[in-house]
Amino acid sequence: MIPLNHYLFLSAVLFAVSVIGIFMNRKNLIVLLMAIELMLLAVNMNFIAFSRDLNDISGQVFVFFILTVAAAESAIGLAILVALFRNLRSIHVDDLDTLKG
Amino acid sequence: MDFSLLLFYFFGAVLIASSLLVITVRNPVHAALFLVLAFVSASGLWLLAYAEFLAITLVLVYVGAVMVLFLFVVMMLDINLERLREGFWRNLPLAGAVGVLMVIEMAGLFWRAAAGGTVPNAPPPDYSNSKALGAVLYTDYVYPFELAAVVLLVAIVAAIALTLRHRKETKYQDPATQLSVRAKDRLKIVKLPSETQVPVEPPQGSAP
Amino acid sequence: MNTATFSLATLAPARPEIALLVLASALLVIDAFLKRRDGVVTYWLTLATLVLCALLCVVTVRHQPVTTFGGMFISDPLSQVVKTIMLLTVAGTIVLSRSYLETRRMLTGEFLCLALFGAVGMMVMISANHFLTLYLGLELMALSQYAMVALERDSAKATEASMKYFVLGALSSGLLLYGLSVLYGATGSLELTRVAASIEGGNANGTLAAFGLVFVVAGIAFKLGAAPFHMWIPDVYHGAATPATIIIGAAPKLAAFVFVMRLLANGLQGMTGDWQQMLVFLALASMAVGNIVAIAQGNLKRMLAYSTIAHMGYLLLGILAGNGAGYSASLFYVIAYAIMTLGSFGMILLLSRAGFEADTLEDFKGLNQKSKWYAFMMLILMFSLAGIPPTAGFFAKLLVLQAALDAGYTWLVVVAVLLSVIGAFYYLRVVKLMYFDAPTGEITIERRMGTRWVLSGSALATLFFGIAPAPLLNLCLSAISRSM
Amino acid sequence: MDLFTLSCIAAFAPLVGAVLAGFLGWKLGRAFAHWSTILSVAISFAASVACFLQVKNGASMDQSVYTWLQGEGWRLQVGFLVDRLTVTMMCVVTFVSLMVHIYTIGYMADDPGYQRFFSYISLFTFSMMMLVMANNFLQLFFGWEAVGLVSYLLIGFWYTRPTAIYANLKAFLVNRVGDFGFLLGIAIIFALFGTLDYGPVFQNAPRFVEASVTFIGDWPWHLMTVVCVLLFVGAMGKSAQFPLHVWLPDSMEGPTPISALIHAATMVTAGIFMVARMSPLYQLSPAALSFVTIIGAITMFFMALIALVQYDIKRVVAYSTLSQLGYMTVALGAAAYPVAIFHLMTHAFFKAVLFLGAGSVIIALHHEQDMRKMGGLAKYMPITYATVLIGALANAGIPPFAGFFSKDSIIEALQASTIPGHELAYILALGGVFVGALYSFRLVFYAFHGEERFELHAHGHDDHAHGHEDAAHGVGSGVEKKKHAVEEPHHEPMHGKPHETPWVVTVPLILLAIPSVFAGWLFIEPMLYGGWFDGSIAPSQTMEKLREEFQGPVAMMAHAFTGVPLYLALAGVAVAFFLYIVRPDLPAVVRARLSPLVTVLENKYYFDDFNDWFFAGGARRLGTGLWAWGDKTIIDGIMVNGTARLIGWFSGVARRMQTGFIYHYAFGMIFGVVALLSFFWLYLGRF
Amino acid sequence: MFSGINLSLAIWVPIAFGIAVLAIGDDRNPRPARWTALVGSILGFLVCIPLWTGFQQTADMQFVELAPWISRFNVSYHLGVDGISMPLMLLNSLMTVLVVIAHWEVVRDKVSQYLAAFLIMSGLINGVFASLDAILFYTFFEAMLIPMFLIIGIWGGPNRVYAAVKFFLYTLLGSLLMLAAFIYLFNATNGSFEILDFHRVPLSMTAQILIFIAMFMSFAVKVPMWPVHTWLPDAHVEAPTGGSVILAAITLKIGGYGFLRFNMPIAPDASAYLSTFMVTLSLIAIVYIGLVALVQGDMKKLIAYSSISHMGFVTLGFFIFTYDGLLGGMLQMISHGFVSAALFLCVGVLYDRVHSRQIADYGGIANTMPVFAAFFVFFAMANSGLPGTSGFVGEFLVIMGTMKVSFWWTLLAATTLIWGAAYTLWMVKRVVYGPVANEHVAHLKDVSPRELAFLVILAVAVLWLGLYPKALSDIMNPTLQELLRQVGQSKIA
Repeated sequence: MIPLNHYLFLSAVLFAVSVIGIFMNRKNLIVLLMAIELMLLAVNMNFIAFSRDLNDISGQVFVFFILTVAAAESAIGLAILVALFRNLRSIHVDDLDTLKG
Repeated sequence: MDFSLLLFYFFGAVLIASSLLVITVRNPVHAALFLVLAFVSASGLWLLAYAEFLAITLVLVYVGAVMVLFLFVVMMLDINLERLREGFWRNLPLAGAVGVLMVIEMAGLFWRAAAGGTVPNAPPPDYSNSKALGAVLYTDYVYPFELAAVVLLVAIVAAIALTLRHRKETKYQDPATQLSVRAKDRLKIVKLPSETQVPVEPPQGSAP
Repeated sequence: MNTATFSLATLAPARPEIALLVLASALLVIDAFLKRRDGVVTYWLTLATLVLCALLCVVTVRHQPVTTFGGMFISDPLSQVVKTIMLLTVAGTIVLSRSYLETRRMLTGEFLCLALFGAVGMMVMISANHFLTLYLGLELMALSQYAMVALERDSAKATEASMKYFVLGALSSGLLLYGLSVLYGATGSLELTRVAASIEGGNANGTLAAFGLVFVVAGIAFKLGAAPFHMWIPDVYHGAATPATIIIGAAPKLAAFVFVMRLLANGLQGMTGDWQQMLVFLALASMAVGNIVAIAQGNLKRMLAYSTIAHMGYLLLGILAGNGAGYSASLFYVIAYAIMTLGSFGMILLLSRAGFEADTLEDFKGLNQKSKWYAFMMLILMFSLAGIPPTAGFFAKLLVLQAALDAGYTWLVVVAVLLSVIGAFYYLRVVKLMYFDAPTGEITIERRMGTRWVLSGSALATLFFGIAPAPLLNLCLSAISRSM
Repeated sequence: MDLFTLSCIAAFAPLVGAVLAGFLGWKLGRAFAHWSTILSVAISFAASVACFLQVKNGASMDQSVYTWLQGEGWRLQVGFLVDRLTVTMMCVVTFVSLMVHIYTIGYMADDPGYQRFFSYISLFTFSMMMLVMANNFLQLFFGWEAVGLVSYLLIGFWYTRPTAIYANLKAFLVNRVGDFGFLLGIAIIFALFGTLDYGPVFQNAPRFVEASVTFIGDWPWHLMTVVCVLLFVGAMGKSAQFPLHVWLPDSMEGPTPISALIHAATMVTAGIFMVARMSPLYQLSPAALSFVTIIGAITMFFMALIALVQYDIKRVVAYSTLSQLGYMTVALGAAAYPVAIFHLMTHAFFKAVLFLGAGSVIIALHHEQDMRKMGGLAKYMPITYATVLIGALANAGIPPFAGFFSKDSIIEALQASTIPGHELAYILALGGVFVGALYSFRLVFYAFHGEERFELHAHGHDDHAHGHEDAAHGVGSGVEKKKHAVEEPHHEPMHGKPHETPWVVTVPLILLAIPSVFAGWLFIEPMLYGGWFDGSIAPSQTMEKLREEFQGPVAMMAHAFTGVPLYLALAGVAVAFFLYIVRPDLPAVVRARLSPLVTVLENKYYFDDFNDWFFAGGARRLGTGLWAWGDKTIIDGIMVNGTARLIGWFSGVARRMQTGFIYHYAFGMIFGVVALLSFFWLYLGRF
Repeated sequence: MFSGINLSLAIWVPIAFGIAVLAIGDDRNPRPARWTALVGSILGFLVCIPLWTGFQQTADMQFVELAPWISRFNVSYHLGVDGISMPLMLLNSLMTVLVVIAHWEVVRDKVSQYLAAFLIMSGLINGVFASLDAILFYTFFEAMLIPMFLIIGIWGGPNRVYAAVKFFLYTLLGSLLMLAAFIYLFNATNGSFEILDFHRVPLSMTAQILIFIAMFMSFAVKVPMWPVHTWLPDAHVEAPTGGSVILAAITLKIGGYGFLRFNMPIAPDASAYLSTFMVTLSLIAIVYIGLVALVQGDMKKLIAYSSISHMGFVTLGFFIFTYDGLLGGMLQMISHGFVSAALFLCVGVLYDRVHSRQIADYGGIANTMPVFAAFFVFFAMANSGLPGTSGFVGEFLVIMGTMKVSFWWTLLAATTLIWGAAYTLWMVKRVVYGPVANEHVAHLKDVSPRELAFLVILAVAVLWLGLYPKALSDIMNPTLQELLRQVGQSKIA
């Protein structure tokens, strides 16, 4: 059987990877969105691990909702991306720098 | 060590590796595919944790829907792949340092904090994860459930509002207007007065 | 668990939310079938909806706290007070923005409905008693806001702002969720009251809890806009169309405050010692960054954005006192702040016209010569933001400082005071431009009465609450004392 | 009438006059101005005489008029002390003042500021009365500064003359330096006695004879000495003692009546009066007395020397005044206070005569003051000549003129005194006698004898004419004033011969000459040896000695022929006669011979240059330095604007952190999280 | 009449009229605004008269008004005056009248706002002096900045913005620290903002010193004491005449008043402990600033610096802890109110004609403006502390008091006799005397009746105070003795 901390360790690493992905990514906004998905995946991993450990279903319910919201989020994110692309003809992260200072 | 642990390590390795590739590969399409892989292996891990329903949902919803959406967008926007790699490694040192520090702190913490946690024994064989979820979802969690619906509604509204364009050049017919048309809309009888000589007034205030 | 069907009685506490949700959805449909596309009908209906829900909230202000939906939803004086003010703020925002939106063809059903759904989200947040509802409400609010920012589709600035907002917002909710998950693991529950109980009872994993707390605080700080989680604020405030800016800037701060109350003051009461120290760090950073960087801004919206960051720092001063007095002080502060934001951004709408954004400081030059009255209104607002009596801003500052000092953070208070002197400088600059300088461009005052009334109303309200703060203060005190 | 009422009348009548002349004069015209003031001063004089008679019959008064200010345990009042010393001064002051008032009618006849002038001199009389009649230090200080103010206004009376307004500023500031010390003295007295009334102070003073204070380290200072010296610093300012004498010569820029009234007869003697008044204190401090002696001695002799090289007739008299003040001071120093007052009185008369005589000459020559442009006036203006001659004789100390008695008494007092430093004073005094005689008769011979050096021109009377006609316009009409102000001083060539001045000028001369002759003879016995000042001036053994030696005025004159001073005086006269009548060419030779000494004297020992450079210039340089460096550079530049600039710079830097790149923002957030984590982990050791 | 609400009237009548003036304000036709303002200011002065006539000569607060304001924090609308504050209120109301008279033909730009600013400020200042509740005090204290800021900034000279902002931030810095001190005291008195409770509450030495410094920051800036004085010359030079008058005559007094009302009674031990420090600053102000004033080429700057130097006497008098010193300081404040106001008005009179404040642009105005010259010389003499004028009384008493403490302090303080005379009369020499300097001066017109009016009023006041100061000291006596008693006893619990 798999001890809890294995899951937690895994999710921690996954979380870190996704975060690094977010702030080291200077290229593609889409990949940014993907990194966010990864982050949520790590969170879910936590919830599931805990819910198993606590033997409590509510954690899994939470995951269920996170999945829902994440779907909605990515929908809106991509919509914004499209709108942005129409204006900038680019989804290059470095091009989003008209607002600064 | 037992088999499940072995599986755990396998899926875990795949998960980490694919997630790393997601954030590093050049081509967004590949990234999306690696993300799919990551999700799949994650669902495997969830199965190991007795969360069958969510594991299935993950594959269905994500791999089936979200990732497709991603790919669709990637395809739709013609992105020039040349610029996409510049300066990824530029600020690696600092960022990497922070990232690593984060990993150490979080992982290290978990390793110690949750260590020796009693490994729960497997649920009884007649246990159905989906049943359990379903039981609470529409009773105790009806309120969040409704909210989730609203969230999705907002997502729909937003997505449409942001992306739908009424192109003026495209011609389309609107049945409603076609039905509600009246004769007077088609034919207008205008009454013209007979021609009369109007005295030409001197232009006033026509100063340059 | 019992699958007992709930009677309508159990829905009673959620009356306003349900009403708003139903009406909003209805409005969505109605708007779709309206002949005229200028959205005026929808505009009035939206206002009606908001006011109606505000009334529904007001009637229950004095009730005892009640929970429903299996303890996920709580309706207590605090929530009802804040909801009322929040809804009115949103209504005010919409009235202010009307002609601005019209001239830019943005007064559409989508915008208004998204505003309403955002309001629903805030209400859910405010009344949440459960990690899950907190999260859902937050997301509901956030998603509609992302959309509203981006709704000015043809503006590169707006879409860029929205993209930034979205990515960072997602990141922050990721952090928050991660924290929640860890807390869940540490306490074994998602419901705030039980979480609190298990922490109090000491049968929670303290280490994990503290660890989760860090992430939760990070998420909260983002929503409030406290440094170093503040960086989205200037860009988004600047990039978004001014009405959207107000929608993001005014009402959500109220919701975010209650959010903080629920999480820290209710749920994590037992860990007050821990989060106090974190909030000290955040407060200090926010006051410093906000006040200092604001000086260098030439764009009023950016300047106000930075001032927001600073104000959130002062708001935290009250919260980190960790007692009822402090909480009520912060509540007073956030309410005053919402009103001031409404007014100060409203000035931009007042001076804007078709094809002209009055959002740089230069645009306010010599306003006094054009219109004594509105210059005076702006003067009140600026001095209120700077915390000069007799304005609400002064009492807000006074109260939070008092709370912090009472909690023994003397040095922090002194630093806060010194920083607010720096802060006064850039507010003074606006006054200087309006009164001491001669107008450069031509200044037009928005002709619509709604805009003028809401603007003057908010300015005069700050003045009124500065001269007679007692009623509002008592309201805050009782709300907190009867909800905590 | 009781003494109180009389003294009030004496004091306040001039004030009324001044107010009337000042506020209504420009409306009601010249006659009103001079009549109102002259009348008021006459009343004051009469009241003074009445007081004199009552006091002579043993009455005396120390009564307060009203309470000025009251604190816990103390009460500052305005009040009058009328005793023999006071009445003496009152009579002298009001008498001379009255004379000057009358004289002014003539002297200022063609001046546009006529009314202003009268109101000023009446105001002066009032201030002087307040000074001499004070029964407490506060009021004394009030009068002290008030006379200073009026002298400031009067020196600068012709305010369009740069020299005049320079002189009056200088006078006021130098006096302020003196008052600075004076006020400190008063403050110490207040701190010691808790009151400022003379009575208690003088009573309790002996308690502090032994008292001493330490200012620097533990060096003990005799308390009374400190007090007396500080008070005397005030006297040095007012009575123009070295080194605060510098203002008096310049003050001759004022109209001549002022020079007579203020800078010869009355105001400058205020210091002498004050010290005499404070004699109970000075008696307690021999050290202070010898300080007084030495200062006086220096002034007495060295200022007299300067008089020798002056050509401006008024300045000669001015320096002689300085020297005479020196005599009074040494008399004080020798603890012969009555003698000082006696000399003060006689000097008031004969110096007034000299000044008014000089003034009369100046009128006759139409405001020509340079003696080199005079000479041989004796036959044109006999009255003036006679009076000036009397004044000169008195000044030189030739018996039986008033000056002789007072001056001789001073010299004897110096002999008799035991105060350290009296030997020096004695020698210098003898020198002073010679020099005094010399410069007085130099003046007489230069101005009234010898060839006539004034240039003769035709002269129209127009000037006088419109001088009068614009009297109608009065002070109010600025333009008129300006026209005149610019014309001042009149330098019209004169017509025909100089002629005797009108009666308003000569009458006062005569009236003042009479006491210059007889005052000494008549008053020496009662004033000095009749115990007149007992009770108002502290007794001293010097006075005892003098009283033993004195056998009446006649004997004194007889005895004079056996003493040195008289012969020195005669020698002075003789030398003057030889140099300026017999051999008028010699002075030039002498000057050439002694050129270094002469230059020093002509530059007044370089005092003015030093003061201008060191004090005035120094203060200005210091001020500029403090302003430029202290205020502008350090406080404003570095502290205030520096902070502002720093914040601005910091803000500029900080805003550059807002790069606009999402990944930086995200990094910021993550950094925050990591920071918090590390804080918890490492600092709090929570995990 | 109005017994019981005198103070409220003194505060709110001017403010009400100020708002009225704003309301009827019309820049094209300022006459109604002007007359309303005049009526308002005179009424404002009249309602202050009962304070003087009905004043009992006791130490305790009088005309007290008490109404709850923010009951939750025991903040109350608590008014009352004693011998310290009442004369200052009268002074303030009188000055407002003069300012309104003085502006008449001079200010032409935004007249209604100008007058309203002054009236409102007058009311607020009365509030500052009358309030017995710390928060009420602070509210008035800060609110007062706003009109002053506008006055300097709108009607000021070329460098007005810098001056206004400097003035505002300087004062704000100080006052915010004071606010922190108030809050601390609120907690220390467990829940009271009553100033009189502050007086009673025992405090540790450390606390006292911190509180003292916090409040010192606030009041020292207002006084202003060296080295936080540099805002004053700028503000004065840039402010319009009326602004300078109020600034010099009243707002500086608030600093001195604050020391008496807050620092000394609340932190007596700290005051004693820091007295040497305070005295040192005061002496620096007297000597250093005296010298600086000497070299000013701008009349207003010169008077501003002389104000700093004179206020140095006030603080000196306060912090030697002798009765004479206290009384002297108070009298000096009142007198300086009259004298500096008069001098600034005089400069204003000249400025309105020649539009220059530079001494170099004048000379010999006595030739063309004899009456004015007479007044100018008179006030100059008062400024240099001539006996018989009000300027003398304060300085004299302070010197008397200081001598009881230290000879050398007295010596330094007394040098002001020399500095004061030097810088004032030197200016007089260059401005008033001498031949007519230039065409401007040649065509000067003498004072108009309007100008004569306020000059005469001030001259009378100066003489009255100089010849019979007892009238004032009788009012202040009990209060000051009580204050001295309070300061005498330690508060260290």
